[in-house]
Amino acid sequence: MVTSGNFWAFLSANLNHFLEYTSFGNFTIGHAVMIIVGLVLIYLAIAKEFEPMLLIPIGFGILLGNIPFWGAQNILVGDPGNMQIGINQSGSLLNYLYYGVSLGIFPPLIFLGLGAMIDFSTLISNPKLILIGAAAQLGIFGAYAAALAFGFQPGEAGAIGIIGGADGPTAIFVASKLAPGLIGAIAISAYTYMALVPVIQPPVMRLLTTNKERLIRMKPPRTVSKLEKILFPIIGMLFTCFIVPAGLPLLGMLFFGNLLKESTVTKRLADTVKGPLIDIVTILIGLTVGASMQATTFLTIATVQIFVLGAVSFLIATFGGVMFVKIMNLFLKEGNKMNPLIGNAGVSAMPDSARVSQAIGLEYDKTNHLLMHAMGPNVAGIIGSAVAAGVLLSFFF
Amino acid sequence: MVTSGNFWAFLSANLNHFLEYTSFGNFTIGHAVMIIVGLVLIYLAIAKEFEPMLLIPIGFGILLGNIPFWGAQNILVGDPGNMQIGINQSGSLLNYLYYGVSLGIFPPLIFLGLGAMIDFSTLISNPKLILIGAAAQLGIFGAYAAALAFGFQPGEAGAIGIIGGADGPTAIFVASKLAPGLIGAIAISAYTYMALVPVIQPPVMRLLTTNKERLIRMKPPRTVSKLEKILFPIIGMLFTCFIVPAGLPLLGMLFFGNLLKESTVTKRLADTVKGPLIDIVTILIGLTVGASMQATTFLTIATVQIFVLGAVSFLIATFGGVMFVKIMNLFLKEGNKMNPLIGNAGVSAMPDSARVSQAIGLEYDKTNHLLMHAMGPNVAGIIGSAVAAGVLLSFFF
Amino acid sequence: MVTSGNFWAFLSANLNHFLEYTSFGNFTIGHAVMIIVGLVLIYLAIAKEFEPMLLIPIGFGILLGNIPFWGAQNILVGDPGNMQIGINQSGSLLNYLYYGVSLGIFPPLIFLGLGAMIDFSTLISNPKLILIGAAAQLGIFGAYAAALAFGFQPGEAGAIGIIGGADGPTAIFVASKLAPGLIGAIAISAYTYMALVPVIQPPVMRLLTTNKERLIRMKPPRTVSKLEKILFPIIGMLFTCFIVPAGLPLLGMLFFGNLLKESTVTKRLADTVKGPLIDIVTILIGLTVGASMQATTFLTIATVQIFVLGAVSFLIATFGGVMFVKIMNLFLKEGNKMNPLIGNAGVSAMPDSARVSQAIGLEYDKTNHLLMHAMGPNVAGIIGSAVAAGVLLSFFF
Amino acid sequence: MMISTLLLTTAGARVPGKAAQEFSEKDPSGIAMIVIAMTVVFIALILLFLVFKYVARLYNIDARNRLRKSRPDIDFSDDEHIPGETLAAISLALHLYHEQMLGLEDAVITFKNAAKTYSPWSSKIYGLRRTPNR
Amino acid sequence: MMISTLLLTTAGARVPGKAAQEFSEKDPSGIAMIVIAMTVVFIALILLFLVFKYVARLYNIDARNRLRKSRPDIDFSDDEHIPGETLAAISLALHLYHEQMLGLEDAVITFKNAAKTYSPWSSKIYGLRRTPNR
Amino acid sequence: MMISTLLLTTAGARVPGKAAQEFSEKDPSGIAMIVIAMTVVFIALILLFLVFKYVARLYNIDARNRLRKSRPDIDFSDDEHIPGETLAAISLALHLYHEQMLGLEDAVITFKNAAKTYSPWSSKIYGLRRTPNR
Ligand code: NA
Ligand code: NA
Ligand code: NA
Repeated sequence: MVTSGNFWAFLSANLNHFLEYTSFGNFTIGHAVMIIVGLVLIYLAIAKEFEPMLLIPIGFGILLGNIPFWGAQNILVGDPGNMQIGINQSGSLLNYLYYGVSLGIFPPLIFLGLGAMIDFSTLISNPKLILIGAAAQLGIFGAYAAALAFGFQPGEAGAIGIIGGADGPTAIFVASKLAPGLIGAIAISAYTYMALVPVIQPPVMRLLTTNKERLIRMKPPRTVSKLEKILFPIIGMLFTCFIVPAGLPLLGMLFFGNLLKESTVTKRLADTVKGPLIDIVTILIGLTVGASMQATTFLTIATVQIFVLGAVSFLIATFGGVMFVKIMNLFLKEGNKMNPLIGNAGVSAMPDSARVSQAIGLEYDKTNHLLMHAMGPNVAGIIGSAVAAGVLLSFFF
Repeated sequence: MVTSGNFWAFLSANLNHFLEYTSFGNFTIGHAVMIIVGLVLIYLAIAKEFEPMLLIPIGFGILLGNIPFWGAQNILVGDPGNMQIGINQSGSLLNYLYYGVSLGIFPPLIFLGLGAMIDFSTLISNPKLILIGAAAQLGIFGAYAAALAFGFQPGEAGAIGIIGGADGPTAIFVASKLAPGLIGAIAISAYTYMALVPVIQPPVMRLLTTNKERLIRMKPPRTVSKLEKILFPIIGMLFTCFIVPAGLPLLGMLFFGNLLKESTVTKRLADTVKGPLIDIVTILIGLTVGASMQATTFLTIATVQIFVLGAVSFLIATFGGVMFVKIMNLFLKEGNKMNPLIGNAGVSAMPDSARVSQAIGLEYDKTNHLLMHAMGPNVAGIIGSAVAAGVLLSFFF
Repeated sequence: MVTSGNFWAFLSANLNHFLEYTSFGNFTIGHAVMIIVGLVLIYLAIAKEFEPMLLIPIGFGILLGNIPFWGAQNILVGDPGNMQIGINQSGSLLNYLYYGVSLGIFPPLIFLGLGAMIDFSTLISNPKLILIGAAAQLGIFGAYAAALAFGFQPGEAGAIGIIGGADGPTAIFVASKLAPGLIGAIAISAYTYMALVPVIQPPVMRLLTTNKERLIRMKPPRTVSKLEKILFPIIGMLFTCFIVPAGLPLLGMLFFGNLLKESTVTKRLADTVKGPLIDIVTILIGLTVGASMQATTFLTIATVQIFVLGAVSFLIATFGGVMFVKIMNLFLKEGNKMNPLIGNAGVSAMPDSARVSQAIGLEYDKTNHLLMHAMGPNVAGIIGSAVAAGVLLSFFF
Repeated sequence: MMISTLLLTTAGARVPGKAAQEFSEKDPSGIAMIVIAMTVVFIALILLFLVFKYVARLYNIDARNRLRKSRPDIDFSDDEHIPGETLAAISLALHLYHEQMLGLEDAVITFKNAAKTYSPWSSKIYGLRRTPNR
Repeated sequence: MMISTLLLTTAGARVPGKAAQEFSEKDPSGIAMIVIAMTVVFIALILLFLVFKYVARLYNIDARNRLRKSRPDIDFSDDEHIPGETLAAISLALHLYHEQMLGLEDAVITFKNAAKTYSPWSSKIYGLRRTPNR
Repeated sequence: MMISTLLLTTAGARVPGKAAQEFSEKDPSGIAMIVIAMTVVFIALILLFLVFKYVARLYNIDARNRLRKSRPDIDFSDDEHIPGETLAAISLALHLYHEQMLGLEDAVITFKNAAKTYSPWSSKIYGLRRTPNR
């Protein structure tokens, strides 16, 4: 036993020592800024309902990832100062969970569930719409060129460009392979602009279209047979993967999920992949992507540039989609022409961009419902950006 | 900047180069055949409803696994040509998911869910039926001997024999331990013959039974108490695992799932293992087993032999089950005799073989319902083949 | 072919040899005792409904873990005698599943689901109650001191003390980090005393309170706004993790789950984490913790000591909670005083200890319902012991 | 670029137990295997059979005794099979009924799916349920 | 104390394919990439377009022929778009209805949650449903 | 035969921090630990207590002010506890009701299980729902 006097000295020394372990002893301004970023995302998710399924996990993940702690620099297995707290420390919970992101496992699983949710009917009913989903990928490669001009490495530029695909899992997947350090910034940028689609797209759409074009009425889609719906995921997977095998993890899972749904004999499997499985993966991907966003890597010029490039890519993508419809109309005979106001929907950002088409369309003709027609390019845009992702991986991986 | 002339040359050279990356540049006849096999399985699953929960994932997995791509032979981590696409390439999605199969994790998890689905009541009510589930395992060891005669190694022969157990997860589990290279062929063979049970078994059953035997009426099963149902998985696990500890992963999980169900106090756990958990594992096991089936390993003489041996094992198993009932009848007094038409159900192939018993029984006596009696050997057959799997693992692992 | 005489000799030799592989050839008294322990737990779970969700998986896990088998000492990868059966053998199913426990992944996932189940309303409505949840942690550190006196190492003593937190996942998490060899004994001891809360707590509560105190009526809680409920998990996580970053895996996941619930915009995610996810993890954690309990490590003096220390910690914790309310009452003005019969609920052991408060309260005044007030300390106790766990990890990890 | 990958060993050729090696040499036709293996399978399931035969007997005696005590006026010796046959008929009926229900369920599902076709799910993982308030 | 950890390699800098290296050197502005990549994306989706255009035609011919055979009295040339427009209207209606339902669902959930507030769940993982019988 | 296995390191004895080592030597009885640890636990929860005490006050003031503005004719000073007590009673009632429901639910489940006993699930993983059309 220590003597009483010594004891109190020892006690206060140790309590003091404990304070060094607290976040207060390891706090920096960077932590504060990141925590505010996390809180803002949570606020937007709840109060404005901006992508709550993603921004709440990401926002809370940012909070978790920016709790300051002692020994953050000790990241190796068995390192004496490694307390297994931070996402970069071997043996920590967040570190284990993040392997789903860094190994590229979570995004394809989300695509599996997504495939089981998507209805490709309008696309099958009017296959021309598929091409709009190709045209809108101009945003990806336009942003790629812009990113090169900003001085990013080619692989990084590709990962940044994919923001223009308006598809979270695709962006995270490509970034995990080509630019692991930028995953956080790319994911946040992608989700931000997806949420801002109703703000970004309308001016571009109005600028590029004439009044006459905006009033074009499109033929209602025909009813699609069950056989066609079953053939679509099978043929879709074979054709797109044959052209771009590197897109297989995303395209394969997307179409597999869709086959589980459309076959109708595997309904319970489709229900599980679009239910518990996608929920669990969504939570873990959001939380860990958020936690990976640290002040040192996130509060950089690169992040600002990525946000600028994200805006560029969305603008170019919208431009590409709308202009492509106008060009196609030159070759289509009267009665088959398409309303260019559905061109923006090729970006995907489902289902917001299709709703933008509907809203702008109604502004000019109260009885011209474009929603259903815009759903076609909308789902085509998902395929299109997964193909584009495959192209980028082929070149730069 | 390159000069304009150079630019177009460079462009066409690179587009050309890109074509080398596509599947068209890496296509072989083997890929074509395998893709057709996959399409046929999907067709059978949807149009004929042959095991859709399994054949759709396996069929689509075969498609995924046979998308030709450049650099397929580069399978090591960090290998420059490893594009992380194929199931054999370290770092690819399919490669990670396949660990659930190759490490023997998925099949026991399916047994966990299966246990939570099975009702052992008829078996408990008439314990003699358990022995039919033992007799039908003759198919396994008969096919083992035949496989040895075909020149397979002992371990491989054991894995092939297990097809006669008519139980997919057991076959995949044993194959993953004893003959990893044959998993695909063994799984497809097992599921094929399970689907063909209504074709294979009736002739054997008719051949081996007399008209008098086919008309035997069995005592209706007594009501089984809750206590007996709870004791069954506990005692069942202890006794079978004590005899064959190597069967523990399968038997332990099967009986554990059943206890979760029968205890009634863990209903929500039983619901989850027979719901989302078994669904997720079913999807992943099917998809990856399918993707592991490549032309080079699947389109071989060995596969043809495995299909022949599969048929042999189902025939012997049916023979074993029916003959065993006839032999038991020699020792049973009038009124307790069993109808040998339920012997085929010992193969398991649940619930088809029990339905075959019912259907053939009704042919000879419109009021003699054998379905309930056949459910006993049916579930006993699952236990029997898991025990047989344990024996094979004890000898050859 | 061997000759007939040789054949039978060979056969009997091999059948004999096979018997050596059975459990009968490897049986010890330790196996028998452990199997009885497992059976008793299953009996208590089903017949007495003591924590069935946990004790059935743990009990059955003990049975699985104590099936004797040949070669149990061969645990390394590729070791010829490693049959991949036991939980300690590399490559076995149980060994793989146990990584969720030994790497500290499962307990935080359970906290995620738990957070999505908990309602912090009463706590928010009357924040004083939070402090009772702090006071009851005296049990943890009291048992720590007692364990030191018994001769345990400091880390082990901390892990044993956490039993007094009355929270299974916390106990397993701390034990996995500080005393992996004691996980089984600590888990069983924690669950035993949690089930015995209605037996242990009442005498202490009666001893420490006067009749006048037991009749104190508390103000009914006010209605809590949605905003407060949303702020609670965010602020709760930030404040507790800032003080004790080492508690982040538990506290972070607990509050994250709660935010998923309270935000209301991520209801489907909350439903999944408190449904299929927590079910799957509960099954796997229970089964493997059970299977890790072997005679050699469980049937020891240490286990007996751990049970004694567990009782000590529950008694001290109850003492701490009740006495703290009495002390607080000295500083509270009439009308705001708290009934010390809710002090015991600070131990958590949810919701049993709150029910004990209600039951004892009704004994003295048939109209004084304490249940709602006791729910506050009850949920505060979960936070309190996760904080205490963080303190222990900070000191001893 | 740094790519993380789980390291996996495909641990070199496992050496099967010596006994097993010998065994397959001495039993090239597999006959010994069939005899031994079937014996083991039967032993395992015969044990189960015996236990539950005995349990059932205990249970039957017990149940009858209890019934006799409570209703001493009824003869329980023979009519025991009547509830069983009824049970069988009911089970079969329920079974067939359930199969019909499956068909019905499919119809309901089809209807539900039709209604959901353009429901608000999102490619941004099904995230946004309503248009953001600009 | 022994702590198990999954070993992971962050396999050193991956070497991008030689062609890719060269490519980015020869195409610093990214123009070639845009042309090649958009070409490939279009090829992939044009293939899909062609297949389903053809499939649709087959299906339409087939459906009309069948209809003509069964109802030779009706002219199918023009009115084919009517069910389509109806379909669109119905879909939209269902869509809007579904959105309303979501609001309703929220209300129901709120009520349910209120009821469940003090339901018997357990910190010991939600285990115990009733007070043990002492 | 090639067997794949995940490689795991049971990384050798972790070295606890030097401070911790020293600490346990200087505090063999654990008293210092109790004092320090309980202090830390209390600091953490007192912080939470203070925040929510303050939030609650803000909220109360705010709520009352809003109510006063909208219904200036009513005195809000005292009757605030009435809805609270009602709430408590309702909660308890719902709680007890919910427990009863659990019992009821069990009965329903039992019935459902009975009906499902021979429903068409499959050992081939519950795959086949109908007999294949021969
Ligand atoms: Na897109
Ligand atoms: Na079988
Ligand atoms: Na506690």
